[in-house]
Amino acid sequence: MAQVPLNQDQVDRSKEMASEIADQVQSFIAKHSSVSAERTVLRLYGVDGVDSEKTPLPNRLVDILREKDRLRSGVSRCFAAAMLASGKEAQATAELVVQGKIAFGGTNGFPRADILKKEEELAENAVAAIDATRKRKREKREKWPLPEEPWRYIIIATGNIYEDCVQAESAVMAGADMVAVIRSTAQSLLDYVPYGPTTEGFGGTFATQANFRIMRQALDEISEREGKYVRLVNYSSGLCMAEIAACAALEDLDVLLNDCMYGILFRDINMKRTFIDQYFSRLICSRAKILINTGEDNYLTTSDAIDNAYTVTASQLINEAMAKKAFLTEDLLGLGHAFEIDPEVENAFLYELAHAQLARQLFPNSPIKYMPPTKYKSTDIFYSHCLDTMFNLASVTTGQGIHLAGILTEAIHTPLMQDRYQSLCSINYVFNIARGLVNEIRFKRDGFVAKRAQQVLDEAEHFLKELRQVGLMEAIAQGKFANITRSLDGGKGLGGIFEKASDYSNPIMEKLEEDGVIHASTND
Amino acid sequence: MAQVPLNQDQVDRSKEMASEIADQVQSFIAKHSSVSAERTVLRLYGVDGVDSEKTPLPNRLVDILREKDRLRSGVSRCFAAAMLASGKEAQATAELVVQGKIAFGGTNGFPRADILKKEEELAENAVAAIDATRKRKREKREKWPLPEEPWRYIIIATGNIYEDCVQAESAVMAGADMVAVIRSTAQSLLDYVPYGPTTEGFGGTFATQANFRIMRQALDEISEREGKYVRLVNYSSGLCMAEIAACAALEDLDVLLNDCMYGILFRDINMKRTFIDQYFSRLICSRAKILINTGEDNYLTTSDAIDNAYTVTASQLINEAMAKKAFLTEDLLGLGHAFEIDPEVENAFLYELAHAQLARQLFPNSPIKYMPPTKYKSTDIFYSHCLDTMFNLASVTTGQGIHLAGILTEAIHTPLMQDRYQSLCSINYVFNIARGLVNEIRFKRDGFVAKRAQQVLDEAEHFLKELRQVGLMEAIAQGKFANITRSLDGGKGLGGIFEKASDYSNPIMEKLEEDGVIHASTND
Amino acid sequence: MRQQMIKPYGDTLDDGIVQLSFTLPVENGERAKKAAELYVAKLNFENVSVVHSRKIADNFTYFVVYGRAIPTLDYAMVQVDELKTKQMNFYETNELIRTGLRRCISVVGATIGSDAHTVGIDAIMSMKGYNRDYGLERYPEINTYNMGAQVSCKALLEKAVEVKADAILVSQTVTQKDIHLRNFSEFAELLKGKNLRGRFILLAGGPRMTNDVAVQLGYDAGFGRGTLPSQVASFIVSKMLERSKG
Amino acid sequence: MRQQMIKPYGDTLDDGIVQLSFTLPVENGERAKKAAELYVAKLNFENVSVVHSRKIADNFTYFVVYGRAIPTLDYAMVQVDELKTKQMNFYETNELIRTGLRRCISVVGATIGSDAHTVGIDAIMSMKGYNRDYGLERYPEINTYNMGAQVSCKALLEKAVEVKADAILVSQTVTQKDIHLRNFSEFAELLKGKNLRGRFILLAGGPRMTNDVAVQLGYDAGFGRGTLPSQVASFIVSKMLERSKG
Ligand code: B12
Ligand code: B12
Ligand SMILES: Cc1ncc(COP(=O)(O)O)c(C=O)c1O
Ligand SMILES: Cc1ncc(COP(=O)(O)O)c(C=O)c1O
Repeated sequence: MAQVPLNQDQVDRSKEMASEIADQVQSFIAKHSSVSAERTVLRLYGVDGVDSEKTPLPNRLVDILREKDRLRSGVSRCFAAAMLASGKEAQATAELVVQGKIAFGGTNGFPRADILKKEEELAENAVAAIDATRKRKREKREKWPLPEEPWRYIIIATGNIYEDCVQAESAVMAGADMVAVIRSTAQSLLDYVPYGPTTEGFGGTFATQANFRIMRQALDEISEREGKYVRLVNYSSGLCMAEIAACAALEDLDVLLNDCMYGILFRDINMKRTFIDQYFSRLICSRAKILINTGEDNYLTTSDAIDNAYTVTASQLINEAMAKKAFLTEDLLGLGHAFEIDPEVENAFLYELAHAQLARQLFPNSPIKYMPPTKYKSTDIFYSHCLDTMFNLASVTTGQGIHLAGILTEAIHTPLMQDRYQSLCSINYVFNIARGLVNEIRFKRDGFVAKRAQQVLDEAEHFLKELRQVGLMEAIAQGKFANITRSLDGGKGLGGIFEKASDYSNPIMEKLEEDGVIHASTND
Repeated sequence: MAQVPLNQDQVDRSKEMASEIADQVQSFIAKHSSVSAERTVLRLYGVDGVDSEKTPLPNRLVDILREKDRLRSGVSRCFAAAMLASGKEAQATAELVVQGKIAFGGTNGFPRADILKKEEELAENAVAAIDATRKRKREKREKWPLPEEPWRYIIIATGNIYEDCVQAESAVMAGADMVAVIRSTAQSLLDYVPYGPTTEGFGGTFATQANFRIMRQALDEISEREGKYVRLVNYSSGLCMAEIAACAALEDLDVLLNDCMYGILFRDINMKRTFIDQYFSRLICSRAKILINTGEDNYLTTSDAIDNAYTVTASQLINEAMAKKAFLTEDLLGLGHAFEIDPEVENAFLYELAHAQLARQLFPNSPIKYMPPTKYKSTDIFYSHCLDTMFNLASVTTGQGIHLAGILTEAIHTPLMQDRYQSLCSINYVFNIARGLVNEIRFKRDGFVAKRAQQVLDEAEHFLKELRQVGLMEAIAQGKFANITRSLDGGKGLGGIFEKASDYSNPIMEKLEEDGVIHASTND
Repeated sequence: MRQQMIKPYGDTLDDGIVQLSFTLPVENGERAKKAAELYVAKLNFENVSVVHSRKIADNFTYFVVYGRAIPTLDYAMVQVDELKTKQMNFYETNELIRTGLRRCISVVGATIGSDAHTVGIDAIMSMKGYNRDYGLERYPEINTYNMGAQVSCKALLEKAVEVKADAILVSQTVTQKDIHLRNFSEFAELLKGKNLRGRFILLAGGPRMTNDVAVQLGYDAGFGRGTLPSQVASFIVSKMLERSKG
Repeated sequence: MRQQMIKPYGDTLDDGIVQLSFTLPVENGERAKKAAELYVAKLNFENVSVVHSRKIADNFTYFVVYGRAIPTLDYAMVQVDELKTKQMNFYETNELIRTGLRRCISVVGATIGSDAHTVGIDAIMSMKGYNRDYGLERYPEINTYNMGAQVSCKALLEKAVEVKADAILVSQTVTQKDIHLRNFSEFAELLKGKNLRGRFILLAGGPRMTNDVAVQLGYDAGFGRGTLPSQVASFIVSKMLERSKG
């Protein structure tokens, strides 16, 4: 396989620095929780559904505790008590609470020991449920061989979940290995998870547990027909990272977009909130063996892809470090980057190869997620189709893991069914005629590609040094990432975080941390 | 520059064999001439125009001599005598002959010496005219820098020469460096050169001297505007190879499609006729410094591009050898090949790279002509556009000289103006982003590409051995080329050849042979 | 019969979305874009968006446009005369000739007119065939005479008569200015003129050919892009049996 | 005014050739192809050739079609209200503000609604600007307030009032289901409702925006793909002078 010479010490040094940077953040995370983290606990305990105002019950319950200022101890213990009081299932209990039929916020008069026992039991069931999804997925995957990398990843975004199923079927017929249902614009800014099947959305379809289920079922049928397991992807970024992770786990999703900084930088979500939530969401992903995709590609859509290449590398290293703190194994890290260099730049393709090669070599065990050209897509769809074709070549030639299909109408509208078909035709064509190229060519020593890869790594290392010094949060506040400035206490969702009280309890998190990494075969 | 290891001895051996094969044919050529060769002499002496039946005067005159069975001595001497008789210019003389106003076929009563002197004078003027075009072209070219290779070559085929000019302008605006006006179907089977500007044709526009002039003029204007010299291409293959070469030379054309076997194999023209005509036509091209393009690509459109790759190589070697016999220098040899491998073949792109690399390295001083995918073009224009994009990459990555633009509608219709624009967008994009790749990558030693190139060369060498043994003409008769069988005395135009009489005279040919190679800078 | 109204589908049923590209003989600019929009509206579109416009020559502008087509079509009313003969393979066909016709059949083929494309007719007639489907030449029960390209109608007919052909295969690839239609008809007319039409099974083929059109031109059938030799063989044999019976 | 009838150009004047691609909710086959042909005929085409058809989902077929468009358009009748203000550069504009308006001007901008795209508005307002053309922030005579994306109409207006903005820049990138039009109008309505419309120069922008549409929506001007900051600055200043005069 074509390689650029990288100095392993420098690589190790950089990873070490990234890990130290993550440690600093982790110590903050450990002391805090958020409303959505607590809602996640309720969901995993079995609370779902909405009230007459369409407010999800998990939100209602957490809000009750907040008003009573009892949230700092976590929702788990009070809810366990309430269940003892109701003598009913979680869902029924939640409804009674909302109806005000039972007290919520204290021990409901039960001895501490009983409540702890109940919590214990709830947590075990919750974790069992997550383990169950992992096993179901493994069985399904084992029925069929793993697709050859790069995996062809297609996005669906009609806004209507049923229409999405039709499009997904079409995409899989044309060769897609993974299907992502893009969310409606700004769902990431909602401080709750919408409920039920939805048929209206802008630029995407709402991420709801019901929609997850509907699409997963559709894909299972297609999988049977096409004789290959099709992976389902959705997005956990935003104000509900952990909750969506929970819903996704329960519905056997395979992949979640999940970045430790995307929400901060690109959705102006408060950084404390994001760091707290991403941790719990990633704990769930690692237990459910949900592969995460990070969003480094976004740096390049907003700022220059050559000047800011190093931010991508640095962010990948930080995402990796933080993911490991949440026990995610390397095979579950779809670290992101993109083919976004201005096509007017001479030898732009050589830059792209250098960047792609660097990502590939820095994370040899991770399925790198490669994003297609978007920013320089033209409304001349024929020209844009050429950009994607070259992107497809760059991907297969540098052995990327997850290949997002570039769409010829990128600069115009969200993909039509035929746009996706045309895109996959190009991918299938290029992958087939150039599969062997990766093992056939060598990059010239001290050639353009080698030099460029080294330069980016140097810049990234230098940047990490800086970050370690000022600390990640402060660095973001100073606008060090893609010159986007986010203050420590600015952005959305700050109000939703709190410092854990001494008696704080979240037995699910405890259990996940206690068990740590779940060792198993890659495709489990 | 990326290279595959080639054994120079083997290369020399193969070129030596090709030259021996050419010698055999050359000895046949030396003894023969054809009606079109004789008409060429008349054209260069200044005879043009048509009679009331639209029959060109050169045809009328040659036919007169044929009927009188006086052609075997060549047309030159009789025509010189006729001119002495008329005391007029060549054109006026020809008209008088046709009107039967002066005798044609003998000495017209003039002493041999006077006639020889007249011939001498006519030949000198003829050659001077050819030298003049060479000089005119050099001056034009020197005004502007040579375009970077590969040169972007576009075909025009509206059928209407004036419409062609509009399309040519558009193509040049989009970046074309060379413009070819494709001929109407089956012009190559006409035993005369049509006359005057034409506005009707099928699949192309008739090649007439007037059309040459109209397009050359249009391109000169565009050249001025775009600040670059645009090369004009036409086709000399067929029953009038030498005549068209003469017309092309007189109108300052830069390139002619001119292959020593294309007419035989792909137009079923008699092989003797073809060999005779191609020689004289190439003598004219070398004197006028008209770059020739050969048609090896056609083997691949009619038979499998992997199995028959060696025929391409063998034919290139033979075309080179025969061209050198006509004093064409290597810089004037646009030897052909094509990107025609079935895209369903795994690693088809690696095969293409190997074939392109071989052609490039076998003829380091010649501007290899690379033809785009055509046979496997789909009527799905979006898919076809991807094939062309990869072809563009193969071309720039292996440093080809002349790059024919692939057209996304290849499988549908002759190109629309917008088809050509879209094609050039892809070329410009790929050439710009991947220019440096050729110097950046290395092919693995004993890798797929290297092995494949060696295999094709071996097969070609073996094939040449065979050809040398049986002789080229016999080999063609046995269907050794792309299993197309053409008998020695079959095909069109056999009737038009004759053995030269002892007193045969063609002072133009003599002079061109005498002077041999015209040494000058590449771009002259 | 129940109606079945259809419209183009972009990403929602009946959204009518269609992609267009074309060139207008005007200079690029706001007015040119407006012209493109109005023109596409004349083509029965609404929500026309001219997403791209670019000068490609003096006074010529290239456009990429998306629009929502307004008309609906009743699919229930759409009929084609598809050629319906059961598809047999190499062995079945030869067997049927032996048992059904009890004699070898002979087939003549050519590309007529100035069209020099032989790959198509060769694909049907040569040993090699097409897409791993044997050509007629390989059929033991079929004698083939492939005359190649640029054959005159007269020559083709003479040959057919000479070898007592059962079927004549005519190929046309060049379609510019509908020359293929003219050539196909010319040959059909020639047969009629000589009262020989009845004697042969007459097939037309080429990348732009459809059975529909061929039948209109007076041929027994037409075959387009991707035709397999076995389809042609099956048709000829079934047709011959049909005739021998009726 | 002399007529100027135009038609699409393929490779001959008025040949009318247009390329289309679309999907129909039917199974691929001869009948599907016929349906595509008939449908395109309903779109005012003749010589329709369905060159490609391919199944892309159960009951969905993708087509590539060429046809000759029948209608002609009189280009002489095509009018657009192009925005006509003389384009000034960075220096000219600043100079004109100093000499003409004799005070700094202030501009507020935002992407409203749930649209999170800021690159467009940033390209106009930020220091960096777009395509080597300085953004408004760099103009010494202009105070800019870029509120970023996902800003509510209310918040934007409040800011404009607070900073006594002379001009308000509204950006919209997401156009699905015409949400951008709804957002643009919502803001325009809000201004009218509060009788504040007269107080500001109101500009709309985004990749799908045209001056035509913006004016219809009640904005002073609209700017589309590829707009340069200097164009926007020139417009604002000229407009202000115009108002101060008249
Ligand atoms: C190969 C080729 C050539 C070769 C032909 C070699 C040869 N011996 O045939 C060469 C290089 C010589 C050539 C030359 C020209 N070509 Co050409 N050529 C092609 C090409 C690339 C492929 C055609 C082909 O072989 N297809 C493969 C065969 C197997 O498919 P097929 O022909 O459709 O045949 C199948 C079916 O149609 C059916 N079928 C066909 N015939 C018949 C008959 C019967 C009875 C039946 C039952 C079935 C049947 O069965 C076959 C198997 O499925 C096409 C572009 C393309 N990709 O289609 C251009 C193309 C056909 N050529 C074209 C042109 C214009 C020319 C030239 C005129 C250009 C020029 N001026 O130089 C010349 C001159 C030829 C002439 N005088 O007619 C145009 C035609 C445009 C049009 N629609 O009118 C095309 C479309 C390219 C283009 N876009 O410009 N060409
Ligand atoms: C970059 C980008 C993003 C970035 C945005 C980062 C950021 N901070 O802005 C990220 C990755 C975050 C993103 C996210 C999404 N995006 Co987005 N994105 C793009 C992309 C690739 C480029 C847009 C861009 O930056 N263009 C460059 C700028 C400079 O051009 P511009 O916006 O046209 O601005 C110029 C002019 O319009 C004008 N202008 C613009 N505004 C204004 C205002 C005024 C007053 C004036 C005078 C002028 C002016 O001046 C500018 C300079 O010339 C486009 C695809 C494309 N190539 O166009 C998709 C695209 C716009 N995105 C799209 C979608 C759907 C989304 C998502 C909703 C998808 C999803 N569900 O995840 C999300 C969510 C965003 C949300 N909630 O709204 C769609 C929109 C489809 C549609 N037509 O409705 C597009 C077209 C991609 C696609 N084909 O699906 N996106
Ligand atoms: C990490 C990550 N999360 C989420 C998204 C989707 O955006 P939104 O937050 O609007 O759903 C993206 C897309 O760019 C992403 O990269
Ligand atoms: C050498 C050569 N001559 C001529 C032609 C053009 O064909 P025609 O002889 O029909 O003009 C070609 C095109 O393939 C060619 O390769």
